[in-house]
Amino acid sequence: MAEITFREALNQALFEEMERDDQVFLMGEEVGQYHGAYKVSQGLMDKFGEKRVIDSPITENSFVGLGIGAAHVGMRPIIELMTFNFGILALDQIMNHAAKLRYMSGGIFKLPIVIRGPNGAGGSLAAQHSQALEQQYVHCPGLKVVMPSTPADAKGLLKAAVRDPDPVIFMESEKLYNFKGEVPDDEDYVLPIGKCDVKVKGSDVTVVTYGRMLTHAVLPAVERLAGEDGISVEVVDVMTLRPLDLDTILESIKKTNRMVLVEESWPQASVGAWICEQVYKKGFDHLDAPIERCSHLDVPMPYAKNLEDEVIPSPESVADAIRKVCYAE
Amino acid sequence: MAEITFREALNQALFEEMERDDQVFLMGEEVGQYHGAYKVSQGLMDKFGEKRVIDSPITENSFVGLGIGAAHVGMRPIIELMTFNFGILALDQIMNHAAKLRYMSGGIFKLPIVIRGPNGAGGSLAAQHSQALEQQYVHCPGLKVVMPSTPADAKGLLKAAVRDPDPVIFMESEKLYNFKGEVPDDEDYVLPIGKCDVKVKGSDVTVVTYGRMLTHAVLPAVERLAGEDGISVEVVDVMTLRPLDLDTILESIKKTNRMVLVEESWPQASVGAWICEQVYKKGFDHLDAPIERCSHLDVPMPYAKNLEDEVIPSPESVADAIRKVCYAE
Amino acid sequence: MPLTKLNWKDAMASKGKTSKGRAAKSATLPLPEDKLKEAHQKMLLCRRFEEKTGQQYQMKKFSGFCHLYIGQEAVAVGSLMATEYGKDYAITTYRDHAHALLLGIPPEEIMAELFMKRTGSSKGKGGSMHFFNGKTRFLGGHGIVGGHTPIATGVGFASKYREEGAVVLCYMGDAAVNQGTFHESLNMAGLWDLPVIYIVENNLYGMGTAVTRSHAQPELWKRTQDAYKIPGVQVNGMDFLEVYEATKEAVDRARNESRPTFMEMKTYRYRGHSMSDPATSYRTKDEVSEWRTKDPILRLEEQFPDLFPEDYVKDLDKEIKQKVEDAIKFAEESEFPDRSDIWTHVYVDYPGYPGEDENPNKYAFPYEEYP
Amino acid sequence: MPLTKLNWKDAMASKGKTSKGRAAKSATLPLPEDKLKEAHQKMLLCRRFEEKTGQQYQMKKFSGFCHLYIGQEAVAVGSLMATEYGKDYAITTYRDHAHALLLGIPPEEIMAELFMKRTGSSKGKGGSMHFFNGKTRFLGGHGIVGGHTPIATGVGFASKYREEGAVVLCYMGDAAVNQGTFHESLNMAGLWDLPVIYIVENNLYGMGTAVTRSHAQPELWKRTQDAYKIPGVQVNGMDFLEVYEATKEAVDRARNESRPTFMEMKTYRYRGHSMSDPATSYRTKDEVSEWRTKDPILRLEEQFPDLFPEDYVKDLDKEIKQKVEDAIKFAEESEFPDRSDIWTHVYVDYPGYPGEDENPNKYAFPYEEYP
Ligand SMILES: Cc1ncc(C[n+]2csc(CCOP(=O)(O)OP(=O)(O)O)c2C)c(N)n1
Ligand SMILES: Cc1ncc(C[n+]2csc(CCOP(=O)(O)OP(=O)(O)O)c2C)c(N)n1
Ligand SMILES: [Mg+2]
Ligand SMILES: [Mg+2]
Repeated sequence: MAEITFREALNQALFEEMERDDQVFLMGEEVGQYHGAYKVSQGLMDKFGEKRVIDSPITENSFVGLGIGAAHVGMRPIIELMTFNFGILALDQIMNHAAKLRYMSGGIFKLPIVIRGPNGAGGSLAAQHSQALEQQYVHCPGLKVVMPSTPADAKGLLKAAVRDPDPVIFMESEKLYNFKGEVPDDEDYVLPIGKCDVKVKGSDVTVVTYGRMLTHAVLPAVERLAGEDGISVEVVDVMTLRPLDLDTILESIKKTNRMVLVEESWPQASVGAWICEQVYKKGFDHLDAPIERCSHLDVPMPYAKNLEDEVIPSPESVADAIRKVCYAE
Repeated sequence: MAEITFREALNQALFEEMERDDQVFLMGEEVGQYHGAYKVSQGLMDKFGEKRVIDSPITENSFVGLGIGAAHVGMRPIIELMTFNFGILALDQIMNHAAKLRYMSGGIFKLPIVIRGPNGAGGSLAAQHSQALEQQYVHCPGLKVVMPSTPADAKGLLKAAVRDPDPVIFMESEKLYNFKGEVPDDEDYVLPIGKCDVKVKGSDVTVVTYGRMLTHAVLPAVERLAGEDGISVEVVDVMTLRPLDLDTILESIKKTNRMVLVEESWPQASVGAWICEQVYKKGFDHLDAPIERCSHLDVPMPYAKNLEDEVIPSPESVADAIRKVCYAE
Repeated sequence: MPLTKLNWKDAMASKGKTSKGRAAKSATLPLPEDKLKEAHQKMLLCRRFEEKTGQQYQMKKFSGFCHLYIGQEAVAVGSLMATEYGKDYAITTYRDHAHALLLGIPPEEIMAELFMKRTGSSKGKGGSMHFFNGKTRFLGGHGIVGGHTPIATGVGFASKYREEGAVVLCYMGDAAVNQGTFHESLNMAGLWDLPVIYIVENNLYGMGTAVTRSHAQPELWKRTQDAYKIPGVQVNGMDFLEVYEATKEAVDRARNESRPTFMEMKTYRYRGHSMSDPATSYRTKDEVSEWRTKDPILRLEEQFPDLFPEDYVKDLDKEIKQKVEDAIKFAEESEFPDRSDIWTHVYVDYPGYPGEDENPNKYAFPYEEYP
Repeated sequence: MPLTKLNWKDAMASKGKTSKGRAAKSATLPLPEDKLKEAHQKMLLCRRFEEKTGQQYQMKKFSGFCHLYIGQEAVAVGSLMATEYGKDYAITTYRDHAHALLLGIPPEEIMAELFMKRTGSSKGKGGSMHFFNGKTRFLGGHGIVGGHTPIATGVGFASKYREEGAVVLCYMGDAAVNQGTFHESLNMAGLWDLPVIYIVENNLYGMGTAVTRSHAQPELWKRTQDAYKIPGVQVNGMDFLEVYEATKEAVDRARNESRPTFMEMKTYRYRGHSMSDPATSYRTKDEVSEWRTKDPILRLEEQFPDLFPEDYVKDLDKEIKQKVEDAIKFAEESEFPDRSDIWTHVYVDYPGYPGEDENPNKYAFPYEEYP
C-alpha cells in the first residue's frame, strides 16, 4: 500500500488495464500530448503511443460515439470527458445508443465502454462548468454509474469498470484529484461494482453520500459532531449509484433509525431524492424522523466563491442536517 | 366551449398566440409543409407564411439554439421537437444556455422560449423513440416544465407558456393528440403555470399523476375501483412539474393519508420519486402507509406491444397499487 | 392509397419507357452473369418483401413506425455486393429491412420481428427500425437521424486499430448530412484515415422536407472534399451497376489505403416516409411517376435483356413471392415474447436482471473471433 | 513563468524585427487618423488589461478559469470597429475580456466581475467567461465550445425577421469549427441567408491540440464554400487593417445582401490556454517568439510611424495602465455579493424566487426597443 493521490490512483488503473488488455484504448480531449486537462492520463501517451492514447477533436457526441462503435465490435474503450458538463453533448450517444444497443438487438451485442471524467463543481467555474449530472445517467436503464470518493475506491472501481461487460459511467471530481489515500498496489485489486461501503461506523444516524461530498462535507461534519455534540454517525458511501445497493443502506437505517443524504447535485429529481424515497418506502417503519437531504441549492452555480460555498453542501450544512434529524438542534 | 381534440387545442393555442404577437414564431422539423409530424401545426404555414412557420433541417441542438438566440433578443420562439427523444440532442442548448443565460448575466437577459413536443411512448416505437424524459428538465433550475393531460389544460397552459418570460419545456404525448375534451374558446383563456389541479375528488387515497397517465391509466383505474372495490380516490393532476405545487398535493394527503404516484418514466431518479420524497418529508406524520409508485419498468422500451403494455403503468397496475396502499388487496 | 402503383405486370408493360441504360449482350457483360442475376434476385426480393410488409402493416398485423425501401433497392444491393460478405461491416438507419435481408437475416425472422414475435431476429424487442446480425457484421438498424454515424466511425477505428482490413459501409439518409454528428464523424474519419464509406441515400426528402429546403448545399457530394478532405462522389442510385462500380472503388480505397469516401446516391422512395405518410403535401404525382420510370429492377432487366427473359423473371418473382408468403406464415405462427423477456438483455451482468434468456440470440456478434 | 515576455520596452526595442506591413504617410492613410489611433488605443487597452488580469490571477485575487486574449487583439478590435456600435450584435466564447472591454463594459466592472464582486457587470455571478452588455448588444461570454454558434444564428434570424438591418459577429476558436453545432449553424445561415459573420480566431491550438492534429482540413477558410455556400476568407489576424477591411466587406454583405460570411483570422495567443496551462508540452518557445515578432500593436505602430511617435505611445500607455490600476482598485474595494443574490435572476417569475435584486443590472438588454 502506498499513499497516492486520487489522480495517481486513476492513472495507475488506466495504466494497468491498458497494459493488461490491448483492446483497451483511451480517447478524449487533451488526454495525450497535454497529459489530460487534469493530468489523469499523465505519461500514458509516452507509454502506449498515439495509437492507444488519442487526442480527439472537441466533438463530444461523436468521439463518445466512436467509442461506442469500437465497443460494439469488442474493443474496450475508455472515453474521457473533460467534464461531465460536456457530456450533455454526448448524451444522445450514451442514452440512445450505448444504453440500448444490447436490448434493441435482443442480446446480439454487448457494450463494454467506460465513459469517465470529473463531475460537479470545480471551484468558481460558474454555471456552465459546475454541474453534477449523475441523475441523467442513473435514470437510464442499460447504464451503470460509479462515483468513488477515495483513491483506493477510485482505482479498484475504475479497474472494475474497464473489465465490466456493460457501459459504465465513471464520475470523478476535480476537487478530489489531489486528495490522498492509501491504495493497494496489487494489479488485480478490483472492487465490485454495485456495493456500498460503510466508511464510518456509528449508531445514532446514518449519513448516505457519494463522491467528493464524503471527503469535503460529510467526514469533516462527522468529526465535528463526534466532538462537540457527541453524535455517533454511520457513514455509507454509495460508490455505485446504479445498480444501487439499497440493502446496505437499509441495514444501517434499521440500526440508526435516522438518515441524512448528502449529494452534490440539484435537489429536484435527483439521485438523492430517489434514494431517500426508496428508504422511506422500504424502511418506512424504521425511520424515527423525516430524512434530511443536503443538495445544491436549486440555482445555476454562481461564479463568486462566497456564493458557491453556500450553494454546495458544506460541513456546516451537513452538521446542521444531522443535528436536525437527531432533534439535537 | 367546444369538444375538440388535444391536438386541436394545441393548434388553437398556437394560432391565437401567433395572431396576438408577431414576435412569436414556430420552428421545427416538418411543422410547415407537412403540417407537423403529428399535425399539431396543421394549417399554420398557410395562415402565417414561411416567415413565421419554419421547417428546420434535422439539427435539434442548433434549431433549438437558434430559438434561444432569437429569445435572447426579445422574440418569443416556439420550438417543436418532433419528440423529446430527440431533445437529448438539444439538451446542451437547453440546459447550458437557455436555463443559465439569465443567471450568468446577472439578469441582463431573459429567455422567453417554449420548447414543445410529444414525450413518452407512442406505441411500439421501441427503445430509442419511447422515452419519457421529463426528469432531465425538471432537474435543471432555470427551466419550467409543463405537462398537461386534457385538451383544456393543453390550450390554457400552452398559451401561458408562450406568454411566460422564462424558458418553458412543454411536454405532450402522441397518445393524447386524439383525445377529446371540452375547451373554452375565449382568446384569453390562460391557465396558471405552477398549479396542480384536483381532477377527481375523493377521500380514501390520493393518486398524484401527470400527462397521459391521467387519462390512460389513472382515470380508468379509479372508475374501476369506485365500482368494484368502493375505494374513493382523489386524483391530483400535477400539470406543472417545475415549479411544483406541493401544497395542493399535501393538502390532499392530509385528507386521505395515502398516496399513489403514477408517472410515465423510468423509476430511478425520476420526477415521481422526488415528488414522493417531498411528500414523505413534508407529510411524514400524515401518511398511513408507504407511497406506492407506478413507473415504467426499469428497462429500455421493448418493441413488442405485449411487452410494452407491461412496461408502462396500466389501469390494472395502478388499481393494484391503489388497493395495496389501502391495504385492500 | 394503392400499395404501389408499380405492380409487376404494369412494369413489364411500361418497360420501354424506362430510361435507357447501357444495353449489353451477354458476351460483353460488365460482371459475371451470376452476379447480375444475384443482383436482380436481391433487388426483387427486397421489393417484394417490402410490398408485403406494407400490406401487412395496413392489415394491422403490426404497428409502430415502418419505413419502406421500395425504389432504393439498387443502392443497398449494389453497394453491399461490392463488399466482402462477413468481413466488412455495414450499419444503417431505421429504413433497414432491405439491408437486413441482404445481410443474411432470413425473411421469416425479419417478418417475425416486425410481427413482434419472439422468433424475430431481435426477439421482438427491436422491431422495424432495429435489425442486427452480428454474424455478418450488420450493426443495425438505428433510429436517431445521424446517431449511427459516429458509431460507424468507431467501427472503422477498430478495424484500423486491429488491422482487420475490414471496411465499414455507413448508410444514411440525405437529412442526416445536416446533423452535427455527420460533420464530427467525417472530420475524424478524414483526420485519422479511417476505412469508412459514408453512403447517403439521397431520396430527395427527409420526411417531407426537400433537400433543397433544408441543405444550404443540396449537391451533397460537394460537402466533404474541401471540408474534410474526403473525396465525394455522386452516383446514380437507380442503377445497380453504377452503384456497384462506384462502391467498389471506394472499398478499394478504404481497404488498401485506409481512406474514407463519401458517396451520394441519387435515388427515390416511391412510398411515403413511413406508413403514416401519404406523401401528398410535399411532392407531386408527376415527380413520383417520373422516378418510377427509372426503376432499378426494370433498368437492370432492360440493360441485360438476354439475362432476364420474361419467363425467367416471372418464375423468379413467383418463387420470391412464395418466400415472402412463407415468411408471413412463419411470423404469424410464432409466439409473442414472454413477459420474462422484458428483463433480459438490459445488461450482461446486473443484480436481478438475467443477462440472457435460455436461447442466446443466434445472430450474436462473434466476440471470440476478435483479439 | 514571467507574465509576458513582451513588456513594452522590449517591444519598442525589437520594433525593427516585426514583420513588414504597409508603411504609409499620414497623407495616404487608409483610414482617418482618429480611427487608427482608436484602434491602437483599444488594442493597447486590451493588452494592458489582460496583462494585469493575469497578474492578479497569479496573486490569487480571483480563481476559476481565466483565458487571456494577449496576442489576438487585432481580431476583436479590427472586426468590431467594422461594425456599427450599438446596432450590430456580437457574441463570443469564454475568451471574452477584450470583447467586453470593446463593447462598452468599463474596465472596473470587468475587473470587479473577475474579483467576484457585486459591482461586476454580471454581479459576480458570471465571472471571467460570462460577460454581457445588453445595451451594446454584446451577447456574451459563453463557455461551451461551439455552444453559442446556434445562438448567434438565432440572433441573425431575429435581425432578419424584424428587418433590423443589424449584423451579428460570432467569434469562436479554431476548435469550435469541429463541433456539430458549427456545421448545423452554418447550414441554416447558408440556407436562410442570415446576416451572421462567423469569425474564427485561429490561434493554432484548441487548448493543447494543434489545428493540424484535430482538423481534417486545417485550412479552415476552405470549409464553408462548398459545404454551405458560405464564402470563406482567410485574414491575417495580426494586422488590424486587414481584419478591419475584410470584416467591413463581410459586414456589407450581411447588411445589404443578408448573406453570411466565414472568416478565418490567423492569430496567436502568447499565453497558455488558461492560467493553469504553461503551454510547454505542445508548442516550442521558438514558435512563440516568432509570433511575437508579428505583434499586432507593434505592427500598427510600424505601419504608421508618424501617428505613433514614442512619446505618444508612452503617454498613452501610462494613461491606460492607470485606468487598469483604477479598475483593480475599484474591484478590490467592492463588496462580495450578498447571500440573497443566490436566488435572484434564476427566473423572471417563479414562486419564492425574486426575479430581480434591488438594482436591476444596468447592462440589461433593452427589450422595450424591440417590437
Ligand atoms: C435526431 C432525430 N430527429 C428526428 C427524427 C425523426 N425522423 C425520423 S426519419 C426522419 C427523416 C430523415 O430523412 P433522411 O435522412 O433523408 O432519410 P430517409 O427517411 O429519407 O431515408 C426524421 C425527421 C429522428 N429519428 N431522429
Ligand atoms: C463542449 C466543450 N468541450 C470542451 C470544453 C473545454 N475547453 C474549453 S476551451 C477548449 C479549447 C477550445 O479551443 P479553441 O476553440 O481553439 O479556442 P481558444 O481557446 O484557442 O480561443 C476546450 C477543450 C468546453 N468548454 N466545451
Ligand atoms: Mg431522405
Ligand atoms: Mg484556438
